[in-house]
Amino acid sequence: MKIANAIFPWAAGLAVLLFAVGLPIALVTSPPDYQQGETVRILYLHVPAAVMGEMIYYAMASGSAAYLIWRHPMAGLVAKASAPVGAMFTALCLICGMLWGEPMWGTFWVWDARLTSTLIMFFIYLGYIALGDAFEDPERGDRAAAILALVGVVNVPIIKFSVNWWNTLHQPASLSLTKSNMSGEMLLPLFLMMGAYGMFYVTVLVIRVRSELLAAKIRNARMSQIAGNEAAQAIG
Amino acid sequence: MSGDSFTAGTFSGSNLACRRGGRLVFTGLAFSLPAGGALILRGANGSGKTTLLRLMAGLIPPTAGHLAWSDQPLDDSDEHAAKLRFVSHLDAVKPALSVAENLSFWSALWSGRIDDAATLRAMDAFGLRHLATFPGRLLSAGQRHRLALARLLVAPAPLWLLDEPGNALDEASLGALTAAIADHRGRGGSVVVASHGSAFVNDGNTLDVGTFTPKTAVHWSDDADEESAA
Amino acid sequence: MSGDSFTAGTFSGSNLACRRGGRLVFTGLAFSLPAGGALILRGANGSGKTTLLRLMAGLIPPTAGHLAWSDQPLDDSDEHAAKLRFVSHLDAVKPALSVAENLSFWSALWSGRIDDAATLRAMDAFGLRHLATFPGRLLSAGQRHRLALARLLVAPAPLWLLDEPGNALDEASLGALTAAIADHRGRGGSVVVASHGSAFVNDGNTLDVGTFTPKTAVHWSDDADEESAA
Amino acid sequence: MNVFSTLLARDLKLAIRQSADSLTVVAFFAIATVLFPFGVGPETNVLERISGGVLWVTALLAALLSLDRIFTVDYEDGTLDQLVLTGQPLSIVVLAKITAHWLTTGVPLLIVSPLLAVTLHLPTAGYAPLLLALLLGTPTVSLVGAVGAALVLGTRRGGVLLSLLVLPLYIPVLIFGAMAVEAATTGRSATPELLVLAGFAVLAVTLCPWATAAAVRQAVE
Amino acid sequence: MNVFSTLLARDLKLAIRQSADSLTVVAFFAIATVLFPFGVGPETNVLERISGGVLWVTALLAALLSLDRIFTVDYEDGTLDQLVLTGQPLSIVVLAKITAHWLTTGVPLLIVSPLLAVTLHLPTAGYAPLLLALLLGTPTVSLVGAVGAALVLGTRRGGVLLSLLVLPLYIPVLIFGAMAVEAATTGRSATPELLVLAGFAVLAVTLCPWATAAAVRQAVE
Ligand code: HEM
Ligand SMILES: Nc1ncnc2c1ncn2[C@@H]1O[C@H](COP(=O)(O)OP(=O)(O)OP(=O)(O)O)[C@@H](O)[C@H]1O
Ligand SMILES: Nc1ncnc2c1ncn2[C@@H]1O[C@H](COP(=O)(O)OP(=O)(O)OP(=O)(O)O)[C@@H](O)[C@H]1O
Ligand SMILES: [Mg+2]
Ligand SMILES: [Mg+2]
Repeated sequence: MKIANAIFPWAAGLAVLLFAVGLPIALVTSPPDYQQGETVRILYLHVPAAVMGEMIYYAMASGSAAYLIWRHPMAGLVAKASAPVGAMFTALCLICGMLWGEPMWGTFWVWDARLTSTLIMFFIYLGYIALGDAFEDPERGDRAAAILALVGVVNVPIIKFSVNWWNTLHQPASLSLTKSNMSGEMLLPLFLMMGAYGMFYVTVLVIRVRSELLAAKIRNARMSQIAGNEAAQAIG
Repeated sequence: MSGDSFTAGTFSGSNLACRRGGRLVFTGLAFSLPAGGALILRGANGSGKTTLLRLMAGLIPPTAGHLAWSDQPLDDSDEHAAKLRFVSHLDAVKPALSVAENLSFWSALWSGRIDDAATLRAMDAFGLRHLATFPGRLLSAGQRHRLALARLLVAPAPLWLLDEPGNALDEASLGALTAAIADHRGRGGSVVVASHGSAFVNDGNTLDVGTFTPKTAVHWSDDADEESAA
Repeated sequence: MSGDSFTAGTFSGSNLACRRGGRLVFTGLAFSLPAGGALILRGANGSGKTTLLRLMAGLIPPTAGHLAWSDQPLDDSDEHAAKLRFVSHLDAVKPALSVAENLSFWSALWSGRIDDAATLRAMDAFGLRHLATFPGRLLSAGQRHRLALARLLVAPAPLWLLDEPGNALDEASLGALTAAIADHRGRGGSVVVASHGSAFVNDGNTLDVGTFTPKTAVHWSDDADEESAA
Repeated sequence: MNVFSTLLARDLKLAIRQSADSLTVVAFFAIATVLFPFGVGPETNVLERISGGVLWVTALLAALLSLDRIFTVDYEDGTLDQLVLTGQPLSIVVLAKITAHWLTTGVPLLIVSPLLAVTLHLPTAGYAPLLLALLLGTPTVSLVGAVGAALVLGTRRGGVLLSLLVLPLYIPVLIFGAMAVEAATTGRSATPELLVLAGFAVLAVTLCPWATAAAVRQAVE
Repeated sequence: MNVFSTLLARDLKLAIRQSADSLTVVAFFAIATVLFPFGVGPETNVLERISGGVLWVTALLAALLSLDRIFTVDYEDGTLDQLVLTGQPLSIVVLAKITAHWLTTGVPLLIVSPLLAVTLHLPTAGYAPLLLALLLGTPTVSLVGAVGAALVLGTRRGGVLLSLLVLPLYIPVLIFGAMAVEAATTGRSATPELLVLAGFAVLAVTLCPWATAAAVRQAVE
């Protein structure tokens, strides 16, 4: 917690700074693409979100493993606090992708391998969050969700492999992404946004872990108080 | 059953603490139960008797402290489980199986063989013989609870953990329970009973779980933070 | 609550028979319970106490015989229901609602208005005041049962039907229950208690349900089962 | 404060406290819908052709899964005994519970359906009739489902038995609901189908509460 | 008599006594499949095209609905506590229960699937691969499902949450199962798909019992 407290202002500051610099570059000053025109700017929101969604999933699974194996409470807390952020990035990737798809492909959605696995990952995130919330006893929710995260992490590569196979056999129309080589001017905003998202994640993580700790504290204090009353009553 | 006696040694726990739903139910609790002994758990509603029994069964890991058999700390929970029988509020009676089938399933599972004699003896002990072919779903509250108690007798185990075993029992069944416990202790078995009323044992140590409940709100320091999150 | 008293008259049943799962549980049973009276149901496990209480509540229609209020046979079951409170083995406690919310829901449903004073009085009577904001899911077995009993006091009704109300209660709560019953009877209310142990009433008539069980062997047969399926 | 509003308020309060329940119904709807492209392949023209039907079928299945929520918990914890003993007409009591079910299940399904329609490439003309048909059809689904949910109380595995009882009863709603979408996407007016759905709803609201009350009464017997 | 066979025998005996349970799963499979012609219309060529996929999706949903049977009843009546306390490896205990589930759910689904395939006009070449794929795929469905079923023990409304957890995990089985049928009906060999399904089954049988045991242990805690 002390380390987290130390990092927090830096992470928050960097997140604000990177967004402040990155967003204008990405959305205004970067050059339009010769094929995709102005809509290429969605890329700067879309691609980092996709990367973050996936990275956070693995962070969550590692945290869960540490929590289950060593019963390390902080690791469990980090995993739990990561999930909504990861789900949010995945949702952002999906939304940007869909909004981009309309001008590029003429439809909001195609059953392309990458899109599809992102969608499934989003569902796995939702399952993790829902399971964690479903128990009367918050500790049980944490443990159950941790087991699910590990089962899920074994499945993610299997799902990717399956969806790819499915996709290559079905040869979905001529809608595949145009892999234009990224020019230098595109890489800069991309990296800026990547960094901004990363710092945003760290910042939110610290806030969420803190509030979880506070909630546990309040819960415990209230319970202990009630337990005290109960004991006093039993004696009196 | 018959004449065999147990040699499991003393079951003890030291410095036990248990946290449920984020609060400490009890802390610093210790007990020691010799072969042939009885331990009676007392305490107001919510003081943690059921919690302690589940902890003794190895279902809940203690937040602090440890259990031991003859001073050997418990490490293999399966080995511990094989030494005990646990009768909880839940009767684990299958509505679709008859009384006899319910019992012989557990007998086969625990002893590894089909032992009809043991099943019959267990039914006799709790006055269930005439209900042998009755399906579980037709039993009244007390009959169902008697069936759960009869499970204690289908395959021997040295340690009995009983949570309010007298609930819903009529006069005759209370007597049967007392007799079964006395017989079990006579053969070197030990028993832990959580009960508000009669404890069904002639002599035995009483443990008031309520006295181990933390009395006041815990003081929170920054260092305590991480621990409390668990 | 406060000072109001009841004028519901005598609750009686005559020649009652009840068939469950294809077999006659009891037959030819009669009782009479005057205002302010108490009836204690006794009988071995499976003799039909729970069945009789549900029949008295109007949940099970009698196979023969009928119930009456002041000799007026019961015809409108809703009208009858409004006159009674039933506490069964099942506590009807909502895990997601707090103790106070659980009580005030029933208070609103029965009395048609929000009556915080009654809810508070009910919690006080069963030592639940300090648990008022506690969610139902965190209660222990005994605390949950106390909450079910507190429901008796949130809105007045002349007839209380209690099925083993002492289950899982600690010393203090048993006293509270006895006091609540005495107070209720003092105001002209009547009570039926099924219990194997203490009946929580100073005086009252005892009805041994077991004596009304048909004498034929209690053997379960396939025929009986088929009937029950019908 | 009458029985209806007291009970409706409590059920809604419980649903909000346990909001995961409503969310999981929606999640089931979403996932079951998404399964179809994996099963039948991603070709847009095939998906477009079956989108209305698939959405209706999965919405019905999702609603079906949530039906046991209406009574099962109350039955198991003894609340239903107490509700039968309120001394008020039981049909009003059950109508309050059905209304709560519709508000916490039917309405959320309605809200997410356009999103799922996008992934199945539903033609644009189909959106309005889809929403209207769901708006008129889901109350019937809750009402008819409640009868089934009450009938299976106390049976061992209510869930699957329940599907067996109510799915056949849902077929008329399914037919007219899917046809309303198809009508619109093929250029016809969907009004006749929508009127029939409205008729079903009126019929259901007059009959189902009585049937449900009778079923509940025998369940607590 | 070891733990595995004792428990398997008991679970099968219970399933036979309560044979309605298995029948209702099969009935759900049948009804959900039959709903599709009502939803998408009766045209043979459309149905033929989607038949393999629809059968797989509805089989998965039917299996899904039966999953809570593996542990829920035992959990609620206290049997699961006792099973954890047998003193035998918990993974063997759960494997016995999973095997019983597969025998009483997967196998009946397998048996009726050809019948339902007829109603959806599945091309003749698709029958053998459909059966083989179901034979290889349903064990994975039971194994993976058991993990989910154990995880949701003690949650308020397990059923829908369970679908949210396991349906995404079923997608690989669905993909290869449906593609095996499609391969055969379009003249390709279904062998690669069937081999992958067999691989999934092997992987599941080695990993899932452990995960399930861990989940059960924390459920009784
Ligand atoms: C809902 C729809 C979409 C989803 C879920 C989606 C998902 C993804 C994912 C997961 C990545 C991989 C990021 C990485 O790990 O490298 C990605 C990258 C990318 N996406 Fe999308 N995408 C969608 C729509 C689109 C559209 C419409 C376009 C534009 C035509 C597009 C263009 C790109 C590009 C250019 C990249 C980076 C290239 C690369 O790293 O290979 N995406 N998207
Ligand atoms: N799963 C749980 N989650 C959160 N709190 C729990 C849980 N189980 C028990 N508790 C809490 O632990 C305390 C002890 O409960 P326990 O059931 O052990 O009491 P008890 O002594 O058996 O009471 P009773 O006499 O009423 O049976 C209670 O205050 C209860 O709120
Ligand atoms: N739903 C039912 N179906 C079939 N038989 C039933 C049903 N309910 C009760 N019985 C039978 O009716 C008889 C009386 O049961 P009841 O529960 O009323 O007994 P009780 O006197 O309350 O017993 P206990 O003291 O054990 O609570 C029992 O033999 C039981 O088998
Ligand atoms: Mg207890
Ligand atoms: Mg009884």
